[in-house]
Amino acid sequence: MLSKVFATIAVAITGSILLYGVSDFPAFGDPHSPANAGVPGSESVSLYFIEESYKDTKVPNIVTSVLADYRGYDTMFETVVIFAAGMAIFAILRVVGNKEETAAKAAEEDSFTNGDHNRIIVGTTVRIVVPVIQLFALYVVAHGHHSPGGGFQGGVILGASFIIIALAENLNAALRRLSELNYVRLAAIGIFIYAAFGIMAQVLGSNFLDYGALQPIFMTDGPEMARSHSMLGVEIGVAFTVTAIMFAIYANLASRGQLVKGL
Amino acid sequence: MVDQIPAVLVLAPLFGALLIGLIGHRDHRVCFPIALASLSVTFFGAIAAAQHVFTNGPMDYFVGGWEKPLGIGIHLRIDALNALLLIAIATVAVLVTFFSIRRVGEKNTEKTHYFYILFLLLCLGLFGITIAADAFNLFVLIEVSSLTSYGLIAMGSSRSGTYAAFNYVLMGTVGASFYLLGVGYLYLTTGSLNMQDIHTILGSNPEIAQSKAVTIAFIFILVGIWIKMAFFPLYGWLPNAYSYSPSSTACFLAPLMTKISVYVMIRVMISVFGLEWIFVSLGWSHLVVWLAVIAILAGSVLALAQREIKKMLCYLIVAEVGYMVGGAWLADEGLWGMTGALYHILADAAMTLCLFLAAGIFVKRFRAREISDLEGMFRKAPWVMAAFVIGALAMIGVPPTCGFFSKFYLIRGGLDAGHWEYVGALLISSLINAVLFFRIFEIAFFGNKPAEGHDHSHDPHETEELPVASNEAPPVWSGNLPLFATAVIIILLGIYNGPVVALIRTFLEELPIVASSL
Amino acid sequence: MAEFIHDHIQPYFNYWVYVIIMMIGLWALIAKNNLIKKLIGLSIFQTAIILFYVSMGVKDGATIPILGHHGSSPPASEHRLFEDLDEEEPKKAHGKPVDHHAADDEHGEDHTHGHAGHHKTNPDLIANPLPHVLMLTAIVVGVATLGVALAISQMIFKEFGSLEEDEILEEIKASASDG
Amino acid sequence: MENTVNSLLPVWACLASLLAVPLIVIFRKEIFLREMSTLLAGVVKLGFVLMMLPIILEGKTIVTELVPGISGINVPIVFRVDALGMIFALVASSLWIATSIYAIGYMRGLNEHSQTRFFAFFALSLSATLGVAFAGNLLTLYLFYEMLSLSTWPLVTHHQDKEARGGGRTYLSYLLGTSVAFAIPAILFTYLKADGDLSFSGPAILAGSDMGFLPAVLLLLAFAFGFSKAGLMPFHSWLPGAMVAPTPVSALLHAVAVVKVGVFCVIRVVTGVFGIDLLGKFGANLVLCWIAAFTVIVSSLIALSQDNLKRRLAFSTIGQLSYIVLGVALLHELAIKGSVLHIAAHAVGKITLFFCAGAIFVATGKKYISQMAGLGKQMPFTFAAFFLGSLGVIGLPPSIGLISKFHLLLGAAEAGQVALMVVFLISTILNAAYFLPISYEAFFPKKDSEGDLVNTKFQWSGVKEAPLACVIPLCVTASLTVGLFFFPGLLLELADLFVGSVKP
Amino acid sequence: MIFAFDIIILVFLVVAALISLNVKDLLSASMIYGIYGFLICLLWAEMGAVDVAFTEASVGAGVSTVLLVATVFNTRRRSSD
Repeated sequence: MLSKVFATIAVAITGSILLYGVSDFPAFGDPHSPANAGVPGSESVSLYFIEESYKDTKVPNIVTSVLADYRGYDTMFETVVIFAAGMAIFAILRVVGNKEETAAKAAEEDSFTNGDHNRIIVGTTVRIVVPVIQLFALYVVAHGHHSPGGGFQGGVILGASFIIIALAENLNAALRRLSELNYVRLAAIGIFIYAAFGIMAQVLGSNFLDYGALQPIFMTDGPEMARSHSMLGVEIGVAFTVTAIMFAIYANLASRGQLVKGL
Repeated sequence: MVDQIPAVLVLAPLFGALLIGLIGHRDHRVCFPIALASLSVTFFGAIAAAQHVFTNGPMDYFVGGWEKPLGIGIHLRIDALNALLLIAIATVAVLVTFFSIRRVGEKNTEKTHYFYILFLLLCLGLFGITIAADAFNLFVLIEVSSLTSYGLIAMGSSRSGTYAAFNYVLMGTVGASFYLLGVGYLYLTTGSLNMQDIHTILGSNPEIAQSKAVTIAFIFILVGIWIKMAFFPLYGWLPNAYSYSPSSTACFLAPLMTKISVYVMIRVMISVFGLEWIFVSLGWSHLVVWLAVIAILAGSVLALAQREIKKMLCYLIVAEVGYMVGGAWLADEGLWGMTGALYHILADAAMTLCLFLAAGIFVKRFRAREISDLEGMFRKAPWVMAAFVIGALAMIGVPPTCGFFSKFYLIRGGLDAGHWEYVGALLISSLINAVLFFRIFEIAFFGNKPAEGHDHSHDPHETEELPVASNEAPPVWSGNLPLFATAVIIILLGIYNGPVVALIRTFLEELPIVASSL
Repeated sequence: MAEFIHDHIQPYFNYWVYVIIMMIGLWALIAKNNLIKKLIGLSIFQTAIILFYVSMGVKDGATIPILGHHGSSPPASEHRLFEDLDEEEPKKAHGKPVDHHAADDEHGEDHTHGHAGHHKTNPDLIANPLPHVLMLTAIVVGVATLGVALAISQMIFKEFGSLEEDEILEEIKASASDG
Repeated sequence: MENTVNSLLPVWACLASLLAVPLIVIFRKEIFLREMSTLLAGVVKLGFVLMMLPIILEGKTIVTELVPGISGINVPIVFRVDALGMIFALVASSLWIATSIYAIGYMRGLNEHSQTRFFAFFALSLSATLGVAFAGNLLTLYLFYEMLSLSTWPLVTHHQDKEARGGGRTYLSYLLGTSVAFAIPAILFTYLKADGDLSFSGPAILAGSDMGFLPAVLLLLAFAFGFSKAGLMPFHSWLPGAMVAPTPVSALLHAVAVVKVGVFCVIRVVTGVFGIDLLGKFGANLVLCWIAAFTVIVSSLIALSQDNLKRRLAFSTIGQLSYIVLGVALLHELAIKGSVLHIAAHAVGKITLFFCAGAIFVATGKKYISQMAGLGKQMPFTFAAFFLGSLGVIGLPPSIGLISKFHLLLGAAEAGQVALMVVFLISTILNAAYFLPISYEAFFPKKDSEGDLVNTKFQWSGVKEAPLACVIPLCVTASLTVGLFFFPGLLLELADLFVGSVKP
Repeated sequence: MIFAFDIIILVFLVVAALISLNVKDLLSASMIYGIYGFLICLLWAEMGAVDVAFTEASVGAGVSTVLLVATVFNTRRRSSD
């Protein structure tokens, strides 16, 4: 009861402060609001992105170019956040059980036809659908330059395809495709790929994540295409980590950290 | 090479973490060397950066080379304000790494590498926060450090620890979200995320600076950071979360997390909004100082009521946060309060580390969790206790420890600003701390009194390693080394407070507010 | 009343709703007894902030921030249902030749639009990409937090056999008084 | 204004006992070596102090900057040896040697526990004492003042029993409480008032400042009560409480080091912080004078009623300390000189008395005066020394006490404070009243008509003098009391030098 | 963006949030949270934030819901509020 009173007070105060501020906002949808067009006397960041990002990076999707290049440092840490969350969940939940027992259980539930006959339909459907999903995921990763999507979304979809397998059959079936050891490695490798692009730029004498400096490696005409290529590489790195961790989080949550059986 | 240091500071722990992720599961013994190596790189990097900053001025680093116009890329900045803090973080990190040897995952070594990964990522987050000059980047790194600390706190938790960790997650996320909201309001009104840029825009457009949205942005950023630093009314999550977490985790989080949040607050105050705006046009200084006064008193009194050592220390942190927030908000003409707060960040990191390390050793070697368990500790572990005494004296504020000098500067600021209540609170809390710690000393000293007439002085301190010691127990040096190092640091930092404060002043004196009177 | 809505609610409708959603989340976060409910509240709270950010970047009549798809100026007003409500805005948007383009023209050949063969990007007609980028990150952070929090709540369930806050607190109290 | 000499001697003097601490700890198993290292450190320390003596006598001061200060930011940590510091250092370091010998005898005699800790902290507290003596500014003074409070706590609570616990608690809470509550604010106020300069060199810190009567009085009182080691009432009760300590501790620390540090600080504050001019201008000193006078009389009266010998000595100490405070607060040249001399005079006298009390305890286990009747025959040296010590403290010839008290009296007279002069006289009578009967009873116990002792409980057969290590030091200090009466030249010279340096 | 559409989704959003928080069955609550996620995803798309919408669809509606469901399965389904 006390918490309800407290909640109401907190909500009332916060809400009234926020609502009080709303009237001062630039109107919704105003293209000339400071957020959209900057304040007079200083250059607007967002206008710069809209106008210059294609020139700088040759990537039509402005969001992708900002995400992976201009604010690539943020995105790297976003990936690190995912990685950290995965590690935190393993650290909290993972129960290191008896390995033989695990293996025995795995054998018991080896086949999806074993026991539960309802799973036949679901399982077969999933077997057909999953490759399509994975193909689409790869498309999303690769086509992030031109359409919505990118490493993160693609990675989630790819991870979701493993989750679907786990849901339709059982967790072991999915874990056979992406084992615990491998998803930790995959996650680490993903960030490693990301950071490697940055470090390479440093080695070539520029700042961290300055993809333009990678021009000699990609043998492109100008720094723009080098940036474009590097972004793809970086997105792939993100996709690796996200795939691995999304699946890993599910696997741990669904099996209470025992990594057997699942839901 | 030197100009790449800002990136190296965060990359070294990152690569350490990744490396452990790749090979750590095979043999948990590789974790410690990797962690130590990567943190050493950061440590020397921090020193080199500080040296560079104090000779050549601030270092600006634009990730991806996106320098102009300001704000399109991500801007990292090392100046006199954070150079010292970087060294402090690196030092604490290295010391705690030693402390963590064989302390984590004693039950099953399978989780050891997760600990080190999270630990290194947490270091990365803290370094990143310190050098970030982009308001949103700061948020991302706050989240990196928060998520890792959730994991670290929850991973070894006891029964009630899990619940404390859950509360910590909720509070931490709300805090970070409030910060994000505040940044959103700033972006809405200024159209920029770069701190420097926002500062210029607010400075040159008074009508924006006076708008409600900017004030609300400030409120939310402030409240968000206050939640993160456990400032007075919002401190509820801290004591449980820290005291139930494993020693190595507590030893790292307690000295740094709150202090980093204080730094973020000061950074936001100085580099984003500007002190003039905060103190002159907003003029909430009195309100916040009063809150700080309550925080100091409440923290001290609550600490007095605790029976567990770690919990008591946690409440002391609440009081210490009050010192720093109050000091930063004193708004005295010479900014001595701010100086004191910044110096106290370093001092408090050292003394909290010392006390928590000692508390960790007590728990591990003597199973002493409560204050009453400390009976006779002076005899069982004279050296550990000696270091504990030094830490405690610093907490009380006895010269020549750093605790005295930080209070000295804080009080000077309080007197200059005419905030008598703050000065009074500082003195009262010193007295309470004195009572608190001397109660402990008394128990530790009087505990098991040897029989009269028998000279026990011949006892070597072999009793220091009690029967707890087994193969898996952490080696004695791994606890003692960082502990003594910290004790020495406390003294040195106190004796050489002049140079340190001079460095802080070089930064503060350039601020316009010092020249103009408030 | 109608006037009030017209002046104060309608132009800021998204902002009002974001506050409402945020407060719903915050209230659930504090007042709900079940930990899972608290987490749902937390997620709602976070999406409210995302809503706020995305609303900031909206421009009337603008298209998605991908060049070469709809990058040319679409007839912005054709989507309008409430023509009268914001007739000021589109005029401004269309009428004013944006000065930022003076710079572009000087460069001679225009990289920006070579891709899909149209002529000019009117920045007023492309949504602000920056909030989108920021919010991608925020979403990711949100799901990461949710995952960790769910893991912790599973641990809590393992320890206490319950996810109700009051029951857990009672358990803690009981075990504290025992020991 | 003054010619200074840069030298590391004060540092070495201070370090001599500090470096003994690890030695003592290392030799914790070799009792002989441990005790030798204590003694050696004492001798070395005295040697360093004596090496500085000629320089001081030339009228120079020795200055050593330990931690440099940055102008406008921090206060340096500086050693500065002047005549006052020199007297104090001489007294402390020479008496340390005597006390060490005594302590060895005492601790062995009683077979005390934890001797290593005892000697280690003893050495540590001596370092702190010298640090105070040599402090070159208010901050350094405060630093070592606190270090002394803390390092003496394990000594006070040495017995680790309930009584020690209580005594230790009182001890620390008074000393730390007052220093945090009064001294720190006072120092800070001075710091702000003086624009960051806390140095004792040159004119007094606040000499040129414009201070009203009330602030000056309040500041003065804050200092006087803040440095509560000086034992001014009402912050005196730590001193009797601290008497739970083993006697050597009481002897050196509570007759010499700790309490003298308190009055030393007050002298420094009056002469170095305010300056005679500033205080004299308002008559702010009179407030302090009367508090001190009150303490003198009241403590003497309390002392009369005490039966526990050590407690009586403790209250006597409180009174004697207030003499010194009173003298310096009179602001008259002669009175200040008297104060400075009384530091030394009281030190030698009181340490003798404490030594005697300890020796009696070692030999007989008796603590109460009423139980000591007739002991003089069995312990002639001890009680003879006790008699001489009492003379010194009372201020009767032939003892150095006479010289100092004479100066104090003269100073009071010349300052025109007849009332305070009367206070001196009354208290001298009281002193005599509570000390002389002890020796008298010891040698000439009341006998009934048959020539037996009235109190038959005390048949002192088989009681002998305390061990030699106890008796020798007390004889030495007793003879010092007398010797300094005949050869006070050095002390007078140093006192004159100091008075000359603070003269308005 | 379309104002009427905007209003409709926002209203639905509030409704979905409230239902999700007030259903006693946690599994239903999770599913309604998923619906909430899809609604908000629709809103992003409608506001022109396609990348955000894509992410929200995959994460907010997809993975978050699955994670919630996984936890609810492993703990208790009924809730007191």
